[in-house]
Amino acid sequence: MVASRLIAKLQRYEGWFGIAAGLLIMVGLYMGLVTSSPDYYQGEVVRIMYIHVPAAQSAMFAYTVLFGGSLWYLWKRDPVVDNMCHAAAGIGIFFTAIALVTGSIWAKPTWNTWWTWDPRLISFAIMLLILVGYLMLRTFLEDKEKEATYAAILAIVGFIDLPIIHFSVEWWRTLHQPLSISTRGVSIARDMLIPLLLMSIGFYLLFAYMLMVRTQMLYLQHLLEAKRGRMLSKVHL
Amino acid sequence: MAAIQGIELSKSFQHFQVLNRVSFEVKEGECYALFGPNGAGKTTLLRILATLHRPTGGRFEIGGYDGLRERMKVRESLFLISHGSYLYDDLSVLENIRFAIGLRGGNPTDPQIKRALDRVGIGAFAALKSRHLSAGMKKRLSIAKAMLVRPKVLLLDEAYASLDERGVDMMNAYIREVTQEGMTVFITAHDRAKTAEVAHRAGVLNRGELRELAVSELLTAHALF
Amino acid sequence: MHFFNVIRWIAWKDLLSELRNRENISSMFFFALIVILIFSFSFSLDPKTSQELMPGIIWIAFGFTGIIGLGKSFLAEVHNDCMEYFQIVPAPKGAIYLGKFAGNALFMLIVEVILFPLFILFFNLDVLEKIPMILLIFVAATIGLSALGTLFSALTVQIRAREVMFPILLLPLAVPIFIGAVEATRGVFSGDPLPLYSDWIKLLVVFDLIFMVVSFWVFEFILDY
Amino acid sequence: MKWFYIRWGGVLIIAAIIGVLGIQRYNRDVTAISPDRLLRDQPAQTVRVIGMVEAGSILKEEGAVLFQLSGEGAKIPVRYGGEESENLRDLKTVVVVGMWNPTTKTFDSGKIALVPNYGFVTAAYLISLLPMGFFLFNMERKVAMLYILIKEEKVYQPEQLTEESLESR
Repeated sequence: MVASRLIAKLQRYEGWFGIAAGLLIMVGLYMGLVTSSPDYYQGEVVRIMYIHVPAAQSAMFAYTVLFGGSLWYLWKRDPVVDNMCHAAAGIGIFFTAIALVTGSIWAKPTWNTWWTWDPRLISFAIMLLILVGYLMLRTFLEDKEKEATYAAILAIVGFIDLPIIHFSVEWWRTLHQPLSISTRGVSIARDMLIPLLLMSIGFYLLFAYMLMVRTQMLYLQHLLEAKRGRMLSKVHL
Repeated sequence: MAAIQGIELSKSFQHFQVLNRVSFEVKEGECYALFGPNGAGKTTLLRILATLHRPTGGRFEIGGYDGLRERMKVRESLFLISHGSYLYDDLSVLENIRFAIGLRGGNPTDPQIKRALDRVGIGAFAALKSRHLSAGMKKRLSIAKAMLVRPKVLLLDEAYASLDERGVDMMNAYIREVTQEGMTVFITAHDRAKTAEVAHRAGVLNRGELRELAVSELLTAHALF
Repeated sequence: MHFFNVIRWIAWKDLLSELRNRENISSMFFFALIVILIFSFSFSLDPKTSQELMPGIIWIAFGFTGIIGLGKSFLAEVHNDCMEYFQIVPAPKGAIYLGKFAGNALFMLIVEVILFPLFILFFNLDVLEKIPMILLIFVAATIGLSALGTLFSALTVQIRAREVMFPILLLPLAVPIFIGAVEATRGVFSGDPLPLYSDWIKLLVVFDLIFMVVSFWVFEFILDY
Repeated sequence: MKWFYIRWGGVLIIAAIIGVLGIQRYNRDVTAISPDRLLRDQPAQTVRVIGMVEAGSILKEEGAVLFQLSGEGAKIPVRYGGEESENLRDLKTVVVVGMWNPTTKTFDSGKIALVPNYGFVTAAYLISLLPMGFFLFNMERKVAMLYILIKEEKVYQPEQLTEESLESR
């Protein structure tokens, strides 16, 4: 099948993704933590941005991959695509959690609170809940084919719902309490922009690398299960 | 003309292969019996033909319609009697039948339903709530549904399971009658002697592969698989 | 034509079963009643605070009602493998969804309409002339909740931890319904002019439309391959 | 499996180097002396002094700002000649960088910084990077092991036909 072959082909360059991601993140970390200047208002804590923003971006990217993969799976029914979706969800949870935790740590010194009912925070928390629900649904279903289809449906419905959730929460917040804390509009100086960009690209590449490794892991797990059960076809490895 | 045709059908559940390039053909008005050890894939094959599972490879045709692309047409022409009785506990036998056939677009009259129920021997229970039916009665009820639907192809999973002796005879009489009328019947079974009474052809499915069998072999062979 | 017949048959079946056992409506009703009682115990409600908390309490009660009722809506379908019959029956799957949805929405609305006078009684509300608007909000929110709930009920009904998974999947996605319904209800109760809260009703309607269409489309994949 | 260990050994070494660099930078930035120590030691080189701006002590002169910086007990007068800073406010804890002038008994400063709040930054980075490392490590280890397991696993055939099983039927 097309998807399996494509993924197998990409897997050959897996290592390069990992190396590129590692290098970019290391340079980004050095520039972000050492050479870039602290923010005029926030001081040193602004350095959390270099990990918070890329993590949030990759989390959203992970969900987008999950959405696209789910559509693809419903279209072609390729089990490898399903493995990829499963992997993307797992990694997505990881990045979402990182974004939430680092955001919370950043909020404490700047806004003097660990948590605010900011629309973006709420949307991210709900995204985390949806992804956790996705993985739970997968573990509770026994029929592998149903598991894949149902999970894909959940991912698609959730993806369509997320912008609606975001807008409704934003609307709700502005109604009750004009956003006193503006989370955007921090003008970013150039010596902050470059490490941020490096970290962002590095995180995207890291996500791609993780996705490949994890897809491979899930695929091999299925294969082993099948082999331990009953395998009539020849397994090509 | 072939009523059911399977061409290189394969099925694996994710990476787990059950059927391996199974090809066969059942002619119109024939009764084809499928044997095989437990877990050989008999039910899987039947459920693929019933459009419950999507085959991983190959294709099949029922009544000339492609089993994948023209699913709706295929579904119109076949009827499945399986482990599930497809009954709602709180509806009466009569209401259950009306609902099941109504979903197919049919609308049988009460006398018609009564007649079918009488033929399968549960006419007295028409007004009973289906939660009180025994397994054998539920199976008879399914046969009554098939009588009302009059499909082109009838698929029977574990044809004689949970039927008593008279039920088995009734089932065989029904199969004999409908095959003469031109209906195609595809069954899976374990009772060789009973199946031999009605089957025109037979096959053994083992380890995902299908072997054709003469009906006479059903009674004479030492071991089928 | 067949499309609408299928919707009718499914809704007829659900209503008839419900009339016979009253299982769903009564459990939904008493559960919601208990939620209201617990709330009035846990907050000492003077008229002013009850005005403020009312919308939230109403929608928490209705939300739990929905979880109880919607979560069970497909239970009858798996009992005798009726989901399988839905798959092989030559009927449009979207129509089956709409039939189930119609039944669910109707049950929820009935419970809400019975409960609402009790709310007025318990919390001393003055709402007589606001009733049409409130009904509109109830209908809009109930449609959205049942649209999602019917879909997720079908998704979770065949899994082991059904009772846990259903709310876990449904509630995060239903956040816009709860926000919209609570804000609109608050607007009505505090006597605001319509333009102030009409946006929330619009949100509910948009949500309803989107998820009716999406669920209608994806239901094909739940019941069919 | 060998390459897997080599790779992760490399990652570990790089992580250690980054850690050491980080600690160095932390020490450089965070170490600041109190006004009391400044008066006691009277160092001749550029130092960083941490303290609180005394309330009402800020005096604007031409080209410089004068204020008092208080420590635990002692106070020092500071003459700040750098560009205007909003951080220079009453009761704010700041770090002033400059030299002690023993003749005028004032601290000549050209730079004012906030107290580096490294705790939160360190926490954020450790909380995200360490689990990420473990996550990836675990995944790669599993893949490497699965390859070995799959190669070793025999294809299991149910109901193998043998003479005995045929006779027993």
